[in-house]
Amino acid sequence: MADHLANWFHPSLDWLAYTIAGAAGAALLLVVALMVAAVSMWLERKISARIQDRLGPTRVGGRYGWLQPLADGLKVLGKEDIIPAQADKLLFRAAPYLAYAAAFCTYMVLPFSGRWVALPLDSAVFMFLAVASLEVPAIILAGYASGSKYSLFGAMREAAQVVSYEIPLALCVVIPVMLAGTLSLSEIAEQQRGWLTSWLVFRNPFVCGAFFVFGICALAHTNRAPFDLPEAESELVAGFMTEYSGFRWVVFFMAEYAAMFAICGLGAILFLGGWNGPIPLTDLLGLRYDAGPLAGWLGDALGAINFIFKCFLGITCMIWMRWTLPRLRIDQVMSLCLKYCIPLATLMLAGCMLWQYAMPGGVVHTVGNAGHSHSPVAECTQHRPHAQRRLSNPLSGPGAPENSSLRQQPRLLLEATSVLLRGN
Amino acid sequence: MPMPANEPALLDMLKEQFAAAIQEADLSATDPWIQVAAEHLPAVAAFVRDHPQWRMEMLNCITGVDYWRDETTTANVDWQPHIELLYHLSSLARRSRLMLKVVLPRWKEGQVGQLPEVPTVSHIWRTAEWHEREVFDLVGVQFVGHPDLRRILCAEDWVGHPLRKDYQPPAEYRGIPIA
Amino acid sequence: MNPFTEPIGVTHYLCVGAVLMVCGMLCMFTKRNALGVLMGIELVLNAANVNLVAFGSSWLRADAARSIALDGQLLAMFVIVLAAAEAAVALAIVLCYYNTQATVDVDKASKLKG
Amino acid sequence: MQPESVSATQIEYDVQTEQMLLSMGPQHPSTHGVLRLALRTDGEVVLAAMPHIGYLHRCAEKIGEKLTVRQFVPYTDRLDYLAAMNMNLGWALTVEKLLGIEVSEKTMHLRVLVCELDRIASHLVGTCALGLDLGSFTPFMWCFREREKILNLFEALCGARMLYNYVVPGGVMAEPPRGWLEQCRQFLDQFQPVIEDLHVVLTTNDVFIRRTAGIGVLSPQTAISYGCTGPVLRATGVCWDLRRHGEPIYTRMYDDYQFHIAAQTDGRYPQHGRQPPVPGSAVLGDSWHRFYVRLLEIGESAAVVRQAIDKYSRLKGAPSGPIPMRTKLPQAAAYLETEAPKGQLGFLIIGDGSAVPWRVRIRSPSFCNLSAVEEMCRGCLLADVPAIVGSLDIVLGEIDR
Amino acid sequence: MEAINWHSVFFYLFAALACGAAAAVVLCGNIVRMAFALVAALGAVAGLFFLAGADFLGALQLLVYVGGTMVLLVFGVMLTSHSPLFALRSGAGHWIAAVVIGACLLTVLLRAALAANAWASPPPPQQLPPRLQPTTSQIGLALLGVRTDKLDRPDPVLQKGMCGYLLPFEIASVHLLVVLIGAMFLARTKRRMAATGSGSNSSQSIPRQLEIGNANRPHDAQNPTCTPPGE
Repeated sequence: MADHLANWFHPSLDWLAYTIAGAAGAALLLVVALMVAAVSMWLERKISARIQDRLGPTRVGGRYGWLQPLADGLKVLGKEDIIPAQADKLLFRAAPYLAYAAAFCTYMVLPFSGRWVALPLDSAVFMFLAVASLEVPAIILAGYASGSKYSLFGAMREAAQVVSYEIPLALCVVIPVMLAGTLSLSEIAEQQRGWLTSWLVFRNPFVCGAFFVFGICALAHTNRAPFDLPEAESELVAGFMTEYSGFRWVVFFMAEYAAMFAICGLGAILFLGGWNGPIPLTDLLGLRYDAGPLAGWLGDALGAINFIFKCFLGITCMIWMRWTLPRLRIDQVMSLCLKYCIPLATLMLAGCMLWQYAMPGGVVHTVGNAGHSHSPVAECTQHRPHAQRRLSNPLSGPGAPENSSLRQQPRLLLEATSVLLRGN
Repeated sequence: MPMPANEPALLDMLKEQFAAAIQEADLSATDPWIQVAAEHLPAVAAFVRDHPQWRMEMLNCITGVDYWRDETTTANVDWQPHIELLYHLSSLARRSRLMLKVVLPRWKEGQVGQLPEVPTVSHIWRTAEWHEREVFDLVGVQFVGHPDLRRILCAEDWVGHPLRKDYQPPAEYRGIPIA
Repeated sequence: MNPFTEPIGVTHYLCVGAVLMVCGMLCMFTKRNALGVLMGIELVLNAANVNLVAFGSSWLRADAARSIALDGQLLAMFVIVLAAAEAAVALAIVLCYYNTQATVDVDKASKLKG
Repeated sequence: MQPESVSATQIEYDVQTEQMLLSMGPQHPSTHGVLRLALRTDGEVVLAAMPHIGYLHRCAEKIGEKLTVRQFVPYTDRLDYLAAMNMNLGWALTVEKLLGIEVSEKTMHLRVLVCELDRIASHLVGTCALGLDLGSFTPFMWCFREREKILNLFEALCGARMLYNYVVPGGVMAEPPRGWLEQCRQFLDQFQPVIEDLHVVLTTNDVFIRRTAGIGVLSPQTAISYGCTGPVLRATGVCWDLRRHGEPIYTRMYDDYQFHIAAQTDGRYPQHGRQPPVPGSAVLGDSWHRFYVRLLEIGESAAVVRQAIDKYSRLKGAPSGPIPMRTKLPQAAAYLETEAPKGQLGFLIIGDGSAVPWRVRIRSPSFCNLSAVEEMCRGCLLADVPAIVGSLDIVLGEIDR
Repeated sequence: MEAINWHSVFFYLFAALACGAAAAVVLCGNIVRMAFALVAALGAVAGLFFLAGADFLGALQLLVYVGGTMVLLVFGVMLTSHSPLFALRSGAGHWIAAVVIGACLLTVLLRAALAANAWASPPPPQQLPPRLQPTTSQIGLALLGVRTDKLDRPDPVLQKGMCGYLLPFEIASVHLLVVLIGAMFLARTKRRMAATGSGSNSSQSIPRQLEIGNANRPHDAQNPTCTPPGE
């Protein structure tokens, strides 16, 4: 986009073109994030109402109350903005924006579709986790700066919770990364192109289990019930949000929904095929960029719809959980995450490794070619072109020697290991 | 069916144990009662709680009643001014009830403002702790030996004991007028 | 010369690193709170990381081939990982100290035995 | 400090932090009104919990000394405003005991009917509020929907939805309107599945069990010593219900009725087999049992209401009405306890020969139940405090009077 | 008008943020504010890493430092501070000595930084790649023992170290395990000794073990013994 824009400007104004392109992209993402928050809020109200035998919003914006989030937002904006006398004013003001920025910045690396990604980073998964973890200091900041004991409790709970769920979450994320052989979200999703069976969650039972653990940790990550301890209203009033009102409160609220969408997006890409539908519609219809830009764009749009649908499916599950389950206690959260999720995730990781070693081409292929396979490693490189491509990628630049040492990588590894062993 | 502890033997046993303490008693009434001297209350209470033929494990309620009379009284009553403490007990094991009655002067040694004193039973029944606080708060009886005798329903700095019959509500509390 | 139009070199990074380093040292000198000292150490380690990354970056010098390339990043990576470990141990020590001495004042930590 | 029995969860905490004084309430979402709990905490662990009450003190006993016994009935409504029928009944029976009145059998059946309906309504709030305290909002809405139906029935009966002034000394204020009994029956028919739903989302819910089982354990000895009554006492395994074990003037109302006392004796509840089983982690006298006892009592009360409808409609004539407004009281005292939903509600009336009592005393069940909170909360986690307070099902209107 | 170099602009932005926050760490008396100033400084350094083309490292910095270490630090602050606004002040003598030493050090460092010409000669913007070049795979392979970025090095001296960082990687992982166990062991104080020193809090007699939700204690053994009445 930036390059197209630059063509319209005088060369000396290239920087302006790039600025406009960057700002437009950021604005677009922001709009997406805000829309996501609004739709999620509406969904939350409607779904919770259904679960509780109510109707939910029915007035604002027609029969289904579409505009209720907007009305709520306007109402909250009109509220008095109170900063407690005991608060650390600067930090108190800064915290909600930091929280929202952390949630929002994850969208930066989240691919909505094949080419619809703000920053196609090579280490997108890692970047996602890193940026998402920034929400934690924001919450702690809010809890501390409020000058309220309830807020402080919320902050301490958040800190205790984060050290529990982050490890199993990361372990679960490692599994699809390992299977795909890349940290790039776009690449991982691309590898799941095809029918439903090519989604990573269906690759083997261990990934399926990892997806389950991922779901639990995602709930904990977004502070949603039954893990909403930092804002547990029954004991901590509203936890770290106790002293917030008006606009700043809304910002926290939107950060929660933005984070929900982001983590659901991560799950969708890592496990549920990203923007690829259960039926490879775009391939069947030929909606790819090699069939022309319009076809490619349509394919991307279709993919984005698919992806957003999956995200909202995840959000719906989260809402469903919230209105069904009571809240866990802090020691139960910690023991759940540390005592159950980490071993489970480790088991899934190990299981996945073994499975991949035994059947690198998947069950069907391995069983079908039982007689032909000699070396699992060889088969690995043979039947997983993506993995091969990833491995050879660093060398594909100009000047790289044709017969590189990379081909001897397994041997090198073995040598290094033996050196280590002998050294001891 | 609940049954009152109306066996005369029970009363005799009690009188034998605490000769001076039992002032009056009627175990055949609908609500059987024993009037106990104030200073012997804990001993009698512990006895009726623990003795297998009484077993009054539960203290249901402590009530302070201000029997008050002066020249302006219109009620047609004949009592001498005094305060009565009623301890309603019940036995779950024997399904019986008992009321201990303690008669106190309205003021200690007749000096107005000096609260009458009675030993606490909060170490015998835990529930007495709050009930005694309430009686102290509203009726104005000092429970000697109570671990934490503070007002419970009224504000900590409230003046007077509202359930005394001669209680005059203050005109205002911390600047808030009391209608 | 407009600094915003000039490209950035290794020197720029080194200057930032120097400032961070000095701030970290000052922090270590002046804070009496053990946690404050810990924060100073983190700053110093980060200053080193900035330099390492700058020396390894191929974007910051004209003769990019002579940079230490990935070595810089890898070293910085090990620094970060070990700094995290160091922070954990230091915090454990501080907590242990606090539990026995009821203070985190480093000036009072003059005994080896708790 | 040797615990009598070791509970399910034990926390060994090594990093000790500053103690903090946390004031829970009087404005707090989970203190069920204007209760204030002063908590001394070490991190998440509650070292001591001190209840402060009296924020809702309205001098009910003092007011009772100024009004005739008929005039005082609306004030009893305001004690436990979630179970006003039972409050009315306790007062009416005490006055009747003092005056030596006996009401007709038909009146008794009607009183049983409304009081047991009221018990269902009160327990619905009590159970779902515990769910709400643990962060489960949905059952709260379900229970309130059902309670609303009961309130509609009461509104048709006496015109009020909350403060009924219906059961009065001498009888009841009005006869049920035509078709009302049929409506009651319809309500009961559709009500049964709702209890099953509650069992699914709360009783057998693993998270709920983890949050309540083994929490706030009260031994029968401690409970009795604290004067805890009602579901709180029965949850400790003491089979004690004044509807069976009370004074004759009260128990004769229930003599003809078949119902079980929801208390675990000999290792099982009388409803065993028809209701979800007790989870292994639950300890007798914990929050889970208190909740469970209430749910069982809802079922028993529904059965009693069915019987009451039958018995009432079989009898001819009208229920008796109230005594005259300025009935003179004898120079005597009467104390009577009845089984209100929250526990044993006692009224003491001392007459001085005039129409106005010399002294009125209210023995509030929640007052005694709450006094045990200090004992129960010692050493629990902060998040357990709502689980304990919620399972006591207190109403501050009755505690503060 | 000369084209604005956004790379430079962002560099100055992050550099100013990093230096400012680092100064704030030094100058803040309040320990929690210090911690958050440190978060800002480390976050800004992560930005500088991105600008130097080290995307993986930047993310690592955010994840480990800002998300992890800082939570740990703030947790420590909250656990050990008597009140949230707790400060320990140093004397003026400390400050003067520190400033003098710091100024000397800064001079030396800046002189060193400005010394080499090669460092001060950045490449013209045209030479820079238009997009971020991925370093993730290279770092990963280097950790596994293969250096792919050194294959085209003209300088034989710089070509050394082709084996990568497998050994340090393994050592670091063992080190982390040791640290994990060590930290756990250290923080587990078995009992609290009598507080010496100033500022000791008064309550020392808290039982080490508390039973959750167990209120089963007999009240001074004076409870009534009660057998539940039968039906």
